[in-house]
Amino acid sequence: MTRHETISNPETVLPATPIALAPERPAIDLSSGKYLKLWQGPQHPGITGNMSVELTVCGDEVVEGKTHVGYLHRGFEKLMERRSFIQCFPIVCRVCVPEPDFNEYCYAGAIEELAGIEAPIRAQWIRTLILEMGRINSYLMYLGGQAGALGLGVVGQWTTYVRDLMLDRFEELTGARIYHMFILPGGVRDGLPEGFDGRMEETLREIERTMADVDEVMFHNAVFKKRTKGVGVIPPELIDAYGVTGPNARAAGLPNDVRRDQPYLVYPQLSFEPVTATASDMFARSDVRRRDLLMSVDLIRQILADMPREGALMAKLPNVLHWKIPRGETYVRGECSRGEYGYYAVTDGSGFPRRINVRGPSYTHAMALLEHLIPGTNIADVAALMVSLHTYPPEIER
Amino acid sequence: MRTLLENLKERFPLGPITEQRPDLVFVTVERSGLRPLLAHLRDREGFTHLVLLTAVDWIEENLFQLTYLVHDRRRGRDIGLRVLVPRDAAEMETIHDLWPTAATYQRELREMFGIGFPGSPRVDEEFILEGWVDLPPYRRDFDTKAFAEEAFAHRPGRETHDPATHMRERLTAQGRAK
Amino acid sequence: MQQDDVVEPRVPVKDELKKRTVKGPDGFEFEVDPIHDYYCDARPEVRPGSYLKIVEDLFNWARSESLWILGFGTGCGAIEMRPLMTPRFDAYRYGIQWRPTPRQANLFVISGYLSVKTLKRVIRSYEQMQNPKYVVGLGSCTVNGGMYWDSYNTIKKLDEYLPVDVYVTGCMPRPEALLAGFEELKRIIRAGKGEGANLYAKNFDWYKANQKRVIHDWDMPDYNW
Amino acid sequence: MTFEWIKIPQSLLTLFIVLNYGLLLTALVQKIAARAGRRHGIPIWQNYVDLLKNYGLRTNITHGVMYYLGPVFRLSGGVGLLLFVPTIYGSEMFSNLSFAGDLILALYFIFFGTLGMALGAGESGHPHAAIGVSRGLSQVTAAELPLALAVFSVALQYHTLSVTDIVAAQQGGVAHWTLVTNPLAVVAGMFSFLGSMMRSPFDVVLAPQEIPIGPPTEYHSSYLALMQTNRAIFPVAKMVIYMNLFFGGASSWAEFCLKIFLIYMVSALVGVVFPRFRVEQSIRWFLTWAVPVGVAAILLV
Repeated sequence: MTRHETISNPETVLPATPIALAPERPAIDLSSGKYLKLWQGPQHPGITGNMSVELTVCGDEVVEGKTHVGYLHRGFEKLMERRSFIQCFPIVCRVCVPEPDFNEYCYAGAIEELAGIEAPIRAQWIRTLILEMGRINSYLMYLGGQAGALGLGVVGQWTTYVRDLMLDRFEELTGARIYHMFILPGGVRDGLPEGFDGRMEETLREIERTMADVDEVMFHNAVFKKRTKGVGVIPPELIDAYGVTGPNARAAGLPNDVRRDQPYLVYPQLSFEPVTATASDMFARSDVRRRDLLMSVDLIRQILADMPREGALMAKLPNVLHWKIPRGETYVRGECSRGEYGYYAVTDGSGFPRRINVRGPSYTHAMALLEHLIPGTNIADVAALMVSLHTYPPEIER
Repeated sequence: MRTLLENLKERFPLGPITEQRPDLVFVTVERSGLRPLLAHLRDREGFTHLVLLTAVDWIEENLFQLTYLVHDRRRGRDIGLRVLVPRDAAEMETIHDLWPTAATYQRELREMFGIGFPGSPRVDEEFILEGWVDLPPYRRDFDTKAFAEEAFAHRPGRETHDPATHMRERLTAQGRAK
Repeated sequence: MQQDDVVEPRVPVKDELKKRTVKGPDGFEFEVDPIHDYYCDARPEVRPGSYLKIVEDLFNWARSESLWILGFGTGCGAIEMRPLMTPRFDAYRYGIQWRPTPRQANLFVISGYLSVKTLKRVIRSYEQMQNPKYVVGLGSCTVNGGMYWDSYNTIKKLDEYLPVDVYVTGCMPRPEALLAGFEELKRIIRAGKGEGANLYAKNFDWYKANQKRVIHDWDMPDYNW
Repeated sequence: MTFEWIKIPQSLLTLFIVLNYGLLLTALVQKIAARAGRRHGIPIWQNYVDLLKNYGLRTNITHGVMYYLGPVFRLSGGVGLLLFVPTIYGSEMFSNLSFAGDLILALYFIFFGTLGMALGAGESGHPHAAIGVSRGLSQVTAAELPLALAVFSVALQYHTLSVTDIVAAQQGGVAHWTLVTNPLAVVAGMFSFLGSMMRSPFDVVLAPQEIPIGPPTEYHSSYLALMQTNRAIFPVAKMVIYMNLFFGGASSWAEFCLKIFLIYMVSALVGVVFPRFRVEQSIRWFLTWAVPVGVAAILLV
């Protein structure tokens, strides 16, 4: 415990006050004819992925919202219990679709820790590179979604276009667009291909150009400001109550970033400062993500400049067919684009994990927090509000 | 972390302690001692962030292990509290008044493990599954493969290999000769 | 398939779906039966094409050149839908568009694994689409379960539950593969073989029995449109 | 004044030309909007194919009489609007039935389709349709206000309510257009035009991300095809009014096409780069920006 001195002014850290629960609302009498039940989702273009929000509306105002998930449940945590450690590796990335690499990293990190393996230095640099690339992808998707939810479709076109360029880099590096399966327990599958740096630099420049356009069209747009400022505010005192992490917490002024608070991989060797804002509304959240994206661009440049080009990529693993890991439990976390992503892994000395629990940031954001924020908003804002929390349902229900 | 644990030991009865990493400790506590300890950690020691609440099924010992992982944002450290509850009378005190978000975790545990949390809001509502009629699926005695084979229509022609035998047959000389 | 093979729902009906009496704001009392009030549950019928072959060919050409996809991302395949509709792949060029409501869509892309809970919604959305309608199964998980072959919550074989016109395999299929799948679908439609809706109507009992076997809380009418 | 029967086939010819032009124009504008998103966009004939497909669907269901009549009302609104204003100035053939109607009738027709649609969509029973209708009516009313003011201003300016006379007064070069002689009325009218075109920032009525897709949620097959037909005719008809009132009318089909295209592009280009207002925000916007301009236009005449 030495790092905490570096943490900025303690005023921003929340005092341990009693948690304010959502105010008790009078029971809603649906048969009074005053209210209307409205389902947003699962078949609804304004919903992020396959989930649904059950709204009770009174006029244009929403009085109650309930999140329903489970449409994407595949039972990963159960499936992993009947797969050996190396067999789990190809399925973990499928837990979260838009940013799959964090699953691979957290799983690999947890298994390495329990098995007492250390990934080689070069592999750690490549892992960091992949995670930052994935973060950019995820943010680009978010920006398109946030603009699209407010009817500004053209931003989605632009960001998806540059996201495709980034997917090309992924393809070059890992061979796949979406599910990369690159971060193995023990290291990574391969090094960088020849000429990767140059093409990456081109992609980053294109991203920066597009972001300048997005900045102009979206963040300096009077209508966008009008729709997002002061809407969907997460009060700072509710951050801990609802387990808010990542950009959502940073937009409320809490400099909470796992990359700096509990550095993993090679983050201690990179220089960056968590991006924060104070307003905690929809606009602040999108702005934090935009600046975070640009910070990731900078981080990738740092990584490519500093990373070692020679060295091992894989630690020596035991025979993976008979790989047994002694009894133990651990929790490995990382800062993904939506907040704290973590794997809680328990082993029991056999060749299979005893239990693996995925802690996705959307789990708290989309369930309890969204239900808390929805009452009192306008129907038109619900979709945008949900996007602004940046939730991906597959990681909620796994 | 050491001083913190010393402090805690003086005030609360703590069970076995595992120091997993310098910033991550797992502590076993009694079922009744959990709530005061969590409240103390939250209000006095700065562990304000409930990272996760989950369960592990130790079916051999007929126990569920509930893990409450709390995080101190300021100092970047975590404590995992393990609580063991018997499998056949699986019930635990709710902590949704300490962290409202815990209600979601408790709903999931209720559904996936069948652990009861009396008093937790909407705990008995369906969360992920719909129209589930079998054992809670995350319990170890629920066999997902058998269930899937029985419940769903399968397309014939799918082959499943045991990796160890498959590799042996493919890679070794006598395997290839066969 | 015999009638007695139909599985009775094993889960009791939810309270909010039960028949009840409601008092309106003006004091007027009326009865509400949520399951049957709102939907028509007449059996679907086989709808033959146009009488003249040349007219039907023309319509089939129009159908194939104007595929309106229902905006329902049922699984992880939905993530490749966005690139499909944006600059790199731009499926609009081929007459493929999104429609946000099932009423106006005529192509249902099942984008990946279907959990049982989603299957229920998929069936309802599918039944609300207008004849003729087409289904594309996307990803290996719709073909035989794929990665999730032993999962307790995903169906393994989509064509047991809905008539499928084209499968696009892969995990995850690339947008190019999807475009090729759409081209294949267009060929099928132009040849007059895209008769999934009629197939569904013809084998209605069989499909229903299959659907009810996995959906235990069947709390909707047998057919709603 | 005697009625000449030849007027009817002539008007139908106008209708036919406008329908085709509308179908191509909407596709073209969609293509141009797609260019802003770095795409190629739909083929230019896509609207014809969609229309044919929707007429060719085999099933349709109904929710009642009003549900049937909704699209019919909407279409008759568009057709009526088109037929009672002169499409081509100075042409006996394409001045349609404009001898019978004046500006007030045109204003009424603009609103007529919306009302019919509201009734039809209301009967479809879908909550999204109901919400869309309530949003649509309030927004259209707010958007209509500046247009009405602009129309009064123009009518005061030219001392007539007849569209033909207004166009006649604007002949003889750009300097005689209302755009130059009464710019405030034009600004108010164009604000209203943005609001009635159902494009961002005033498309909260349709808003696919919020209430997909508002009033037409339940419409399908041939009902939808009918509405698509109207969607090709109605904007053009509305723009004919704007063209006649503010931009000097058109004396040939070429001029007509060019002017309509340019007017359409205004709303398309604004729509591409703006997100949408919430309904109460858009009403407030109309009341704070467009209505004062309209009032000023009346006062200054």
